Amino acid sequence: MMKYLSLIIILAGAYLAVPLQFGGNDYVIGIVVSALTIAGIAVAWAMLGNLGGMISFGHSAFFGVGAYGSALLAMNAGLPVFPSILAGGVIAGVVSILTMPTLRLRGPYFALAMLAFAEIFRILAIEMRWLTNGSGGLLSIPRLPTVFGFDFGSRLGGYFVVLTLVLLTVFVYWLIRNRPEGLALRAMHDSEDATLVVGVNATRLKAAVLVVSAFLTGIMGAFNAHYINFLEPDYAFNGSWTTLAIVAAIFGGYKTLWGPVAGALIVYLVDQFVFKAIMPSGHQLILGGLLAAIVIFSPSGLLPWLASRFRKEAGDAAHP
Amino acid sequence: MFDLVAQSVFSGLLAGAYYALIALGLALVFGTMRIINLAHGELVLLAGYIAYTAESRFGLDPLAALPAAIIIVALTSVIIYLLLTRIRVDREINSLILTFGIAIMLTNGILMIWSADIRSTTSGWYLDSIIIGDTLFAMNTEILFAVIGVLVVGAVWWWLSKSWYGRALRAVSSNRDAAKLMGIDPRTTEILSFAVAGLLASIAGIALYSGKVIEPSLGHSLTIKAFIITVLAGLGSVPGVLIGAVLIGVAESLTATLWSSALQGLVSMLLFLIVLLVMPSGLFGRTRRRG
Amino acid sequence: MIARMISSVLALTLGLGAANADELIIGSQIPLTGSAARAGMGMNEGIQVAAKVFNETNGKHTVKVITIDDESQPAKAVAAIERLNAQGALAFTGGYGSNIIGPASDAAERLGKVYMTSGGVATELSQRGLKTFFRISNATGYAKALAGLSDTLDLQSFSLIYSTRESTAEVAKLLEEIWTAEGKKVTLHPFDPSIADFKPVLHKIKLQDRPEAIAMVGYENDYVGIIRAAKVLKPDAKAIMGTWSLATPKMWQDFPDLMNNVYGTAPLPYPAQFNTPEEQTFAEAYKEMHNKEPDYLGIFGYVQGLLLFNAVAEAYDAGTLNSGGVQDALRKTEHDTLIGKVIFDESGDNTNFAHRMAQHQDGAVAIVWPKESATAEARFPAVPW
Amino acid sequence: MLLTLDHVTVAFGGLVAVSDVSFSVSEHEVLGLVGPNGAGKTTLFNAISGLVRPSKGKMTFCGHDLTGIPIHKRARIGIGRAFQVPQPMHELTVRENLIVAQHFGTGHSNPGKIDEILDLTRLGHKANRDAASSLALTEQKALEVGKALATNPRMLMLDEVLAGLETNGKRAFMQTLDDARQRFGVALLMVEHDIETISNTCQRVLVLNFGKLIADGSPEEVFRNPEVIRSYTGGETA
Repeated sequence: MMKYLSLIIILAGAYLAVPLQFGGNDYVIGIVVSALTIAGIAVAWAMLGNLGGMISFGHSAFFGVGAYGSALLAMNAGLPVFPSILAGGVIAGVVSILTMPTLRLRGPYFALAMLAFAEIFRILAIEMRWLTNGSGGLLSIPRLPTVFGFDFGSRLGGYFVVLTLVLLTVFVYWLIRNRPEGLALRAMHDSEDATLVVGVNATRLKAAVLVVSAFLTGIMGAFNAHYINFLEPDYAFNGSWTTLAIVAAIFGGYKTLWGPVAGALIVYLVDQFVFKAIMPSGHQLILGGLLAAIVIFSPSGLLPWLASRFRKEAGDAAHP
Repeated sequence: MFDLVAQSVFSGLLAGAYYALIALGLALVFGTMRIINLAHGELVLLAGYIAYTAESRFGLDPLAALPAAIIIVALTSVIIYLLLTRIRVDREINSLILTFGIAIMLTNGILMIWSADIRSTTSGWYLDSIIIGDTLFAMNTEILFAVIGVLVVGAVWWWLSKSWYGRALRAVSSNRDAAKLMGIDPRTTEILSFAVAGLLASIAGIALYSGKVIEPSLGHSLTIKAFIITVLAGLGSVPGVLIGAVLIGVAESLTATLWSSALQGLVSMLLFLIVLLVMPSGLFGRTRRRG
Repeated sequence: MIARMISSVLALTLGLGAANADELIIGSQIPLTGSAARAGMGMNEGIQVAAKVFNETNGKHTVKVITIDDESQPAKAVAAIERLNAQGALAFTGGYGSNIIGPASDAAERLGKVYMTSGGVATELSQRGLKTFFRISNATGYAKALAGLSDTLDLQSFSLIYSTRESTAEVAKLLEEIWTAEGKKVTLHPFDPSIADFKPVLHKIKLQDRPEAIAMVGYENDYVGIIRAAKVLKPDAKAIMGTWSLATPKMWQDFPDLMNNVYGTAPLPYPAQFNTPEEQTFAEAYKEMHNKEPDYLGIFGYVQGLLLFNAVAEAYDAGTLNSGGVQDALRKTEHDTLIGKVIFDESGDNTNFAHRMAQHQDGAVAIVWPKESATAEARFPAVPW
Repeated sequence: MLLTLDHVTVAFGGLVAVSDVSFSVSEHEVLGLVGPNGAGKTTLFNAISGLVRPSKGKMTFCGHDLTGIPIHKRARIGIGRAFQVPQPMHELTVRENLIVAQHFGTGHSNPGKIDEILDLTRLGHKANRDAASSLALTEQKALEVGKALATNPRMLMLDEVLAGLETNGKRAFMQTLDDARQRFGVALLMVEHDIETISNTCQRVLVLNFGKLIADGSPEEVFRNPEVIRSYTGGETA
């Protein structure tokens, strides 16, 4: 009951209080949109990391593919923006099939193989000039449209869209992790034999979760392309899309549902609003220190730490 | 055409030996402790900047900066280790965040201390050309550090497989508790391995400064390069590092010669992927067996 | 507790400085960290000098430049523009890299305020139909300068080495078009920004292309790598030339053994001959503030800053700040500046922009093209090796 | 016949762990597999459940040739397995362990049966607790059996599930197994050290030594076999 109540409060705050308080301030809303974009990737990443037990260093590949896919569909095929965002996610999901051979790799081998894919896609985006305009990139990508008189292309409109996308991503994650498939995935990396002998087809589940994670990451990339209205290979496939998401997910607690979202919001907003105010350039120095500190003082991430402070049962912390 | 390819392979070999120098410290820590030090590239870069300060402020030769670089970088490396030991849960993944945080701090620290300007050696000797058999061209520094690279790989391999400390380190890496029973203090050996990784990073940093151009944002790409080579080599294989590095070096250089330099990254990444998909544990990695 | 934290955060970030009636607030969005930090810092120095000079000479108005680091990231550049707007900025300047300038100037357009830059050369930037976008430099100007010098030196074949980054690829493409149209032979050698060993490329140039001249479009680290490789391989070329960040006193100072006889674009010679009073004021102020010789980034920063400050002051006096007065002031006349006449067209491009070409000559940076501004004869054929 | 092994050999490199073993298990049978340490019992189990691949020979289960069937599909055709060292699925609760086993082992959900298994294995009161951290050893072993039961097996392979339990625990556990057999009609194939238990429970006993099958028959018969006695006195250390 408490759980639903707090969820309702959070939703009301996100959809009502934030716009009422900051709606007129494009700057604040803009930063929050950026933070939510990272949050969306972080959730998608954590889905693969937590459910699949696979740490990917290459999610920027899916972000970039989704971004380019959607932008090109909207610009060249004249697809309306919202359907093309969805299509961008689908393209990223389809492209993730190419990366499936890496599923048989373990740990760092998998992580780096994904990074290699991201790098390959970046170079392909530079080289395939006929499609992507090469390193010149795409300028003036169509904005989010006006629907029923509400301009989604405004900062506030972008905020509602990205907020909804992030919440949907969390919802998909929640659905999957509570299905037997999700349970099996969570169990798989620590108890592989145990899952195999009860009939779990590990490879197929991992492949499925990879596709879903890529799809959701691609959606975030597609949204960002129409929000920022511009793309170039170095930007779309930038490694920082991955690293920021990983940092956010682990910071917040990548094994929890809301940890990645909380992590992204806190890391990004605190960095931009507080550290940057204290130290206009070089504030990332403080961010680096904060990351190091959280790992040392709260190794399971921020949310589990908060949860264990509020609850007596430490054993519950892994399943809020 | 033959001249072109010969020079290309030669350049690739030299580049490979230099890459091996950069990767070795990361490979050592990764191989013995399963810790990926994402700040490794920044340590290499730090050594490069120390060489710059030694040269520009005190007129020292870049190699003469090595002792100072070793002290500072090895100390930083040991501090990273001490912080890592404070991680209690999920060490493999949390060490990523910790070292990434440290990498950010080092990058920004370097930017503040040395500014964003590019730096490289001005000592003429390093950059003078050396011509072998009228057809193969290189800079002195490349030959020098290729030789050093091969020697250092040999030395580290010897150290790990033959010396007492090396054996102790391997004992700790395969079974900490058993090693304790044998009278080995895991902490000491692990500190030592981080210190040695720092030393290796220092040598790599001097090689970097005396042959290439350094700037504060370079660290990240050095880490990635080192990491790729380490994984290509296979966990914990020291000779594998040299071979993996040479493979990448030659592939890059042949791509530039036969195709286009813009595709170097594409080819080396494809090569990396193909090797991994054929040999999932890297070139010289131990495979897991059940039974 | 949380409420207090939020309010203090807001105070830090949104706190609007109470501005003087006649103090004009200008927002500067500049990369001070990240990949474009080097260029950003140079441009920032020039803008700061422009503010100092303006405040000391205008008499009537003063400007206050608020600078925000965009961390070389597009989203943060957009956020910087919006925050500067919230802090009362009347117009914006700064920006480095077309990828960042694109979205940032879009944001400025939406706010209806002028965005003035010198850091983005992509042709498309001025083809977006923005009313408030202005830049004093563009890719064409750089390409024309290299092509102009090549004509004067009567060079017929080129090896063009360029980084696959957006602005470098753009300039390289224009150069290729110009040279091909003139019936000259051009071989392209694109390279990935991450590579450090140029020997394979230079070896190909030496054995296969055998060009009369080697042209480079890249950044400092690329030039250093290319020229070092060329010194090792010694291709038989008559000239080596490049674009920005090359013919600068700083490059000579840092890499004296690489630079002699190299051509590059430059707004001013070195040692600078500051002839006009304006040039002298600039040089003195620059030295006083930064304790070094001005470089091209500083000069551009200064010019873009001063142009903008003057236009804002003019619109303020006319009371047309909110009705497009700033862009009108910028468009309506020619401006005499350190980099020559600046004339803005409808798209905000400086139609008069043509770079000069300079050559490193034993520590001096001599302007060698065009003839009318030359300070010395070009040494030709001559290369650093 | 439920399970038939026909001249099965498992080798790792040069080491032959199971050598030319043939036997079969019929429906509802309770069959013991004994032998000294290192005789190849666990390897044989691994081969049947698919964790290792035999180098020679043929295995069939309910008419399916097991050779081409990957591990995860063996649960579907009715092979259930409990490990010697309990392997609860970490991070999941007891009930979730059973849900996963049922979903993947049978392809459909049946909450009623989960409750039945929880009841049978006396884990009902801990159904929503963390499987890895909150169970005692006996309970972990019960869960191990419960998971296997949840996959609806026709044959349950039990690898030294009694090891480490004291007498009362053993008795209770045997009771559980017996209930399971009654209620779900499964055949049991169990590796056990405790000859007394085997004698009391099993209808038939197989003896492995150095990878070879040296005896196959009723408990009385087998434990009187001189070769079996020799293998235990000569090779047994534990």
